[in-house]
Amino acid sequence: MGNTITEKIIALKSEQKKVNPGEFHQIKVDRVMIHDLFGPFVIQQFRKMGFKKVWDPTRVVFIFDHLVPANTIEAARHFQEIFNFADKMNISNVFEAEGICHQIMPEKGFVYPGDVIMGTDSHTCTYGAFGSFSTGIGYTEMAAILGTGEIWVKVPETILFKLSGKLPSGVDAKDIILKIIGDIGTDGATYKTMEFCGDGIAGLTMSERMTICNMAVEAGAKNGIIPVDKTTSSYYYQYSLSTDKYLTISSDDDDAVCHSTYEYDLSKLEPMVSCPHTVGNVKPVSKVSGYKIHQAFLGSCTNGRLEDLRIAASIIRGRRINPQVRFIVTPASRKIYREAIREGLVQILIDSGAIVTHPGCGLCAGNGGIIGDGERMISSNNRNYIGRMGSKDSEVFLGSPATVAASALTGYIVDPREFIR
Amino acid sequence: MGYTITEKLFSRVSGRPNVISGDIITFTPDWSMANDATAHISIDLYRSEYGKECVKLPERSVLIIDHNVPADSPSTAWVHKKMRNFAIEQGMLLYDAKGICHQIMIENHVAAGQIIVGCDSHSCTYGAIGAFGGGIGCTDIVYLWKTGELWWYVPESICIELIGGVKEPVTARDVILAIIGQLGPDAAIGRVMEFTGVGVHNMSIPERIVLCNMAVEGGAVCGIVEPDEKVISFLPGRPHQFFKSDADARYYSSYSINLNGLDPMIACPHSMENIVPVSRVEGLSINQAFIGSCNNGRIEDLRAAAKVLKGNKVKKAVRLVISPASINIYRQALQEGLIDIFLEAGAQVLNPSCSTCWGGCTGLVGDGERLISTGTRNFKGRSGSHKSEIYLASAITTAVSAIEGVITCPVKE
Amino acid sequence: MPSKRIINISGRIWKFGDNIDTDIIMPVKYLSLSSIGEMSQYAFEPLIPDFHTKIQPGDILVGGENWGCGSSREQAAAVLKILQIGAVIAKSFARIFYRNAFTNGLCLIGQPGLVDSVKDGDKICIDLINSTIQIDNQSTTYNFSPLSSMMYDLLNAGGLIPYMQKVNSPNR
Amino acid sequence: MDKNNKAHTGKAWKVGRHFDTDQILPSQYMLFPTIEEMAKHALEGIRPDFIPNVRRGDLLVGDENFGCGSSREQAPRVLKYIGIETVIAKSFASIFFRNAINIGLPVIVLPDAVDRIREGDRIEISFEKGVITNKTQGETYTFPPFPEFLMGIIKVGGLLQYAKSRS
Repeated sequence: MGNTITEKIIALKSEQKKVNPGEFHQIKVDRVMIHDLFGPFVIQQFRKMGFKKVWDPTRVVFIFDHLVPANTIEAARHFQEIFNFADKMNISNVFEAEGICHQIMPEKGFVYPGDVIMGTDSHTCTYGAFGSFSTGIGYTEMAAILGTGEIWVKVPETILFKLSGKLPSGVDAKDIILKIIGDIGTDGATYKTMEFCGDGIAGLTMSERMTICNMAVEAGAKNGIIPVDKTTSSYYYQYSLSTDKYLTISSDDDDAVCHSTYEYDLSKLEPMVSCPHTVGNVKPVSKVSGYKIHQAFLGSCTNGRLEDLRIAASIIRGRRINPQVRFIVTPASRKIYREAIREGLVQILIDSGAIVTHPGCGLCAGNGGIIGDGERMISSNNRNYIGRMGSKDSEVFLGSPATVAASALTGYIVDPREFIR
Repeated sequence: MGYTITEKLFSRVSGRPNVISGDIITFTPDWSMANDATAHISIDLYRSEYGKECVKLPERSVLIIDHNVPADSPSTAWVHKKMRNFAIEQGMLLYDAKGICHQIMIENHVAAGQIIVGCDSHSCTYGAIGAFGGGIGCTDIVYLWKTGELWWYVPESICIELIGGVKEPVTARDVILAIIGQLGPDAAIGRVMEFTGVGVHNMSIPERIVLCNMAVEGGAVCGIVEPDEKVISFLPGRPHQFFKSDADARYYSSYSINLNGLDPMIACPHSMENIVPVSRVEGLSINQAFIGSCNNGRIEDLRAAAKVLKGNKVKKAVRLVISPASINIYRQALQEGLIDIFLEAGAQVLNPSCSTCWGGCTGLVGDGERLISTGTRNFKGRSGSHKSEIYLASAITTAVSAIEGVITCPVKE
Repeated sequence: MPSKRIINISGRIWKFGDNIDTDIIMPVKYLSLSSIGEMSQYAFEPLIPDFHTKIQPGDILVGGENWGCGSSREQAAAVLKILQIGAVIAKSFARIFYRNAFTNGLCLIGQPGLVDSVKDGDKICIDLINSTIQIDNQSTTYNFSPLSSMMYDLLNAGGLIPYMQKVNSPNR
Repeated sequence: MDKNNKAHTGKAWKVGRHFDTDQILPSQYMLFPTIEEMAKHALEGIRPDFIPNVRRGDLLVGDENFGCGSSREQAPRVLKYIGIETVIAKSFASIFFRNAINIGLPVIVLPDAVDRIREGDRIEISFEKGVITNKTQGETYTFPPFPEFLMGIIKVGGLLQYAKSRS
């Protein structure tokens, strides 16, 4: 009997021949990511536990993204405490205002297929796009890993999503994952793995795969994962990253046992939006088109990549956003920001009336761009909870970069397909 | 008896000949401006006093959202919404997240010969164009919206003659710091700083803007420079009326300042009383550097900073925060490749806004931190924590210090 | 590590709906405060302002599906512990919250059947040995799946910190 | 000053030179929805003892350049809300001065009084007579009357009331 990719990685890292869903295992961690918001808490717990040394400083990455630029006096204390700790522990991987953690981790070469990566952020599941087993944990557990290099896991059951066909123009990866979450619900995959496979996935870029795995947690999943293929390896060449550590876990065994299987024909998909106030409240955009919006946001670890900015710019080029709408664009990393400048995308966005802010979590972490009572926003990020990005009496709709850009132009939620050139 | 430019400007707007300092006049300003630091109070006041009644001169009333951009909290979002609604309802001009109010006013409205009032102390900036700019409060602007008029004590003027000039890396920023350092932060209380002499006439308009913008830090109501041809080429096509002070105009006092050989200057915490040459405080470690504000966030300042930063990296654990003063400046910097230079050097490039200089929203400094800034003020807690220190210097000094990680004088012995 | 094993948890009920997310339990704007104690004053702020003044130690929270969904912020579990919440019973839990709760020594019980038949203020008793729940004035006994030994160990240790302290203790 | 121009007695709070608007009310609080909420943070950085102890009728005694800095009318407004009777200083920043007059918070320029008054002195002020009485030290200081136009604004309680009184 075969195993799923996730089971194989857990077996490998727990030094077992085979593991089965439901079993508890202690596994070795390849890399940890800690962001600025929780850094001081991890450090405090680490000390309380009585540890003196980090198990392996080269495997620890600190990223400042939630609190940059500092919008509170407290933020500066977080930066200082992390710098001091990193210095003392000989941790050299500290990235300040370089971009969002989940973008920086793969970009800087900290994510490899077959790796176990733990992060103090729920969207750590993003790295499944690279065939790694990655998930979010709390700061106390992170402290324990810093001390021991290990963590306990319960082997998750796998839900298989077989995607076939090619996405129609104007429909993208965000629409796929929104559609899936709408179907299975925000707890449809709780404690399970969402494994995405099929020729539909093979046709997607790494950026698109990251969007899909990023939102696995929004269906409650422990992790999302995609088999490694040529697209995966070409990413490492493109970013000139070493492939020494590249571990190919053979893809899903045909006889692996899955909890359940879903099939999607991508060619039949239409643009989707997630309506207030839960990510699971997903509808085709046509059902809410015409809703007036006050703000549009393009950014976050879900959809702040170069491809997303390209989509938005191609829709907006030569047009002006609705004067009643604030359009905030936050590239996911400094690298992306610079590439977007070189490609002229930033110029197009600025000329249309958009505000481009420094790379970071930005609005998605409640930082700059908060909307007021009775206001409505269309956003490319991953959560639309009450009060996450505005007053309790505001509304957030989640959509693809194309839907966000097209809606910013019209001033109301709109199907982007009519704006594709 | 002669008159100062200021007296002549007030004479024009009040419609009374021979207005002199000390007169209290009522007049209609050419423009009024309010921003999101205080406009919510004004709008609430207006609504509670006058309900839905129309503003007298909406076409001359400007609202600008620049201090907290993008909104950082539900209460800020609420302030912005209030301003947008009021602007639409009253037919006022609204600039939403387009840049810092004084830069926006100069780019779009201010003309030589005008009197402009703004609910912001740095409205004194407009003197660089040969206009009078004065800061007012919320009640003032509510009264102005309602009646179209304002009361004003016509101020006396101080004549500050600038002799000689400065050369890079010494800038107009160092000049105004030196002037305030020499005169003291209260030398010009309630008066106008009128800059005269070759030193100022050789300056470009952006340099004069730097000078006049900080007049308020010397206590002045306004900083003013006699307008010349440079004003016309700086604001092509904008109507203007030139006023000049008479040779026998009366000044409260006069100073003469020689700019030749001036050192780069820096204002140390926590007041403008502590202005010294940068070399005096060299080597102090910094946590953050800020380039921006209505004083030093223009393209000339960004170019100067980029020249220093190109090919260099900001020191580890130092944050360099850069915020162009307006979206037009941002665009210009983008086209000139400056934004990319900043990003490559490791700076955080913020969208145009008051940011660190105003300390209410973004780019803040924490307890025990030291900031070097091109902002306008070094008051305790101005850019964040009350337990932080702010040093004010030029864009060049700030950029050099960001690379070194310590306060560094750009001129080496 | 406390020597006594936890056998029973009893307390008064607070009822909540489905999808109680971490932004409700602990809004992001308070996450950079310097202590969990300070943060706990803002627990549930979007839903129940001043929650911390309204609860009593030992109170039990009862929710619907997907309790604790959203971010990995451990503060959401830690504030409940510091507010001395006895346990949380829900139809289902989001997984990061689940881990974080036991990491902090906070007991979570998944019991879909009970949730709809209790109301605010009911008194209940959870028996961790027999995996049953008894509600005052109701004859029905509700069963739940026993806690895994990993969770039960963490609970009895008082969380992962005391657990690790023991590992690092020189007397070991 | 109350409507009857009756004299009050209050305690003097002394602050230093160049007492700026950021000290009176830091930027972070300026966008709070009401003056009442802002007022809780008045002087908090520099005089944390102020808010817990200040009483209606107390007065601030500044030095040179009181209220320098920004044009924020929130600064005099929080002082007035708290019940500060007046501010006495050697000189005032011009925008603070006009803001104070406009909201009906009379401010007095009197360098001699500033040098004599000590922290905590009991002070009584008669605006009508232009006399400051220092009850603790048993001294009086006189100040020149406000110009007629400004007195007109102060008397009716501020600029907006003045606008009403004229219409």
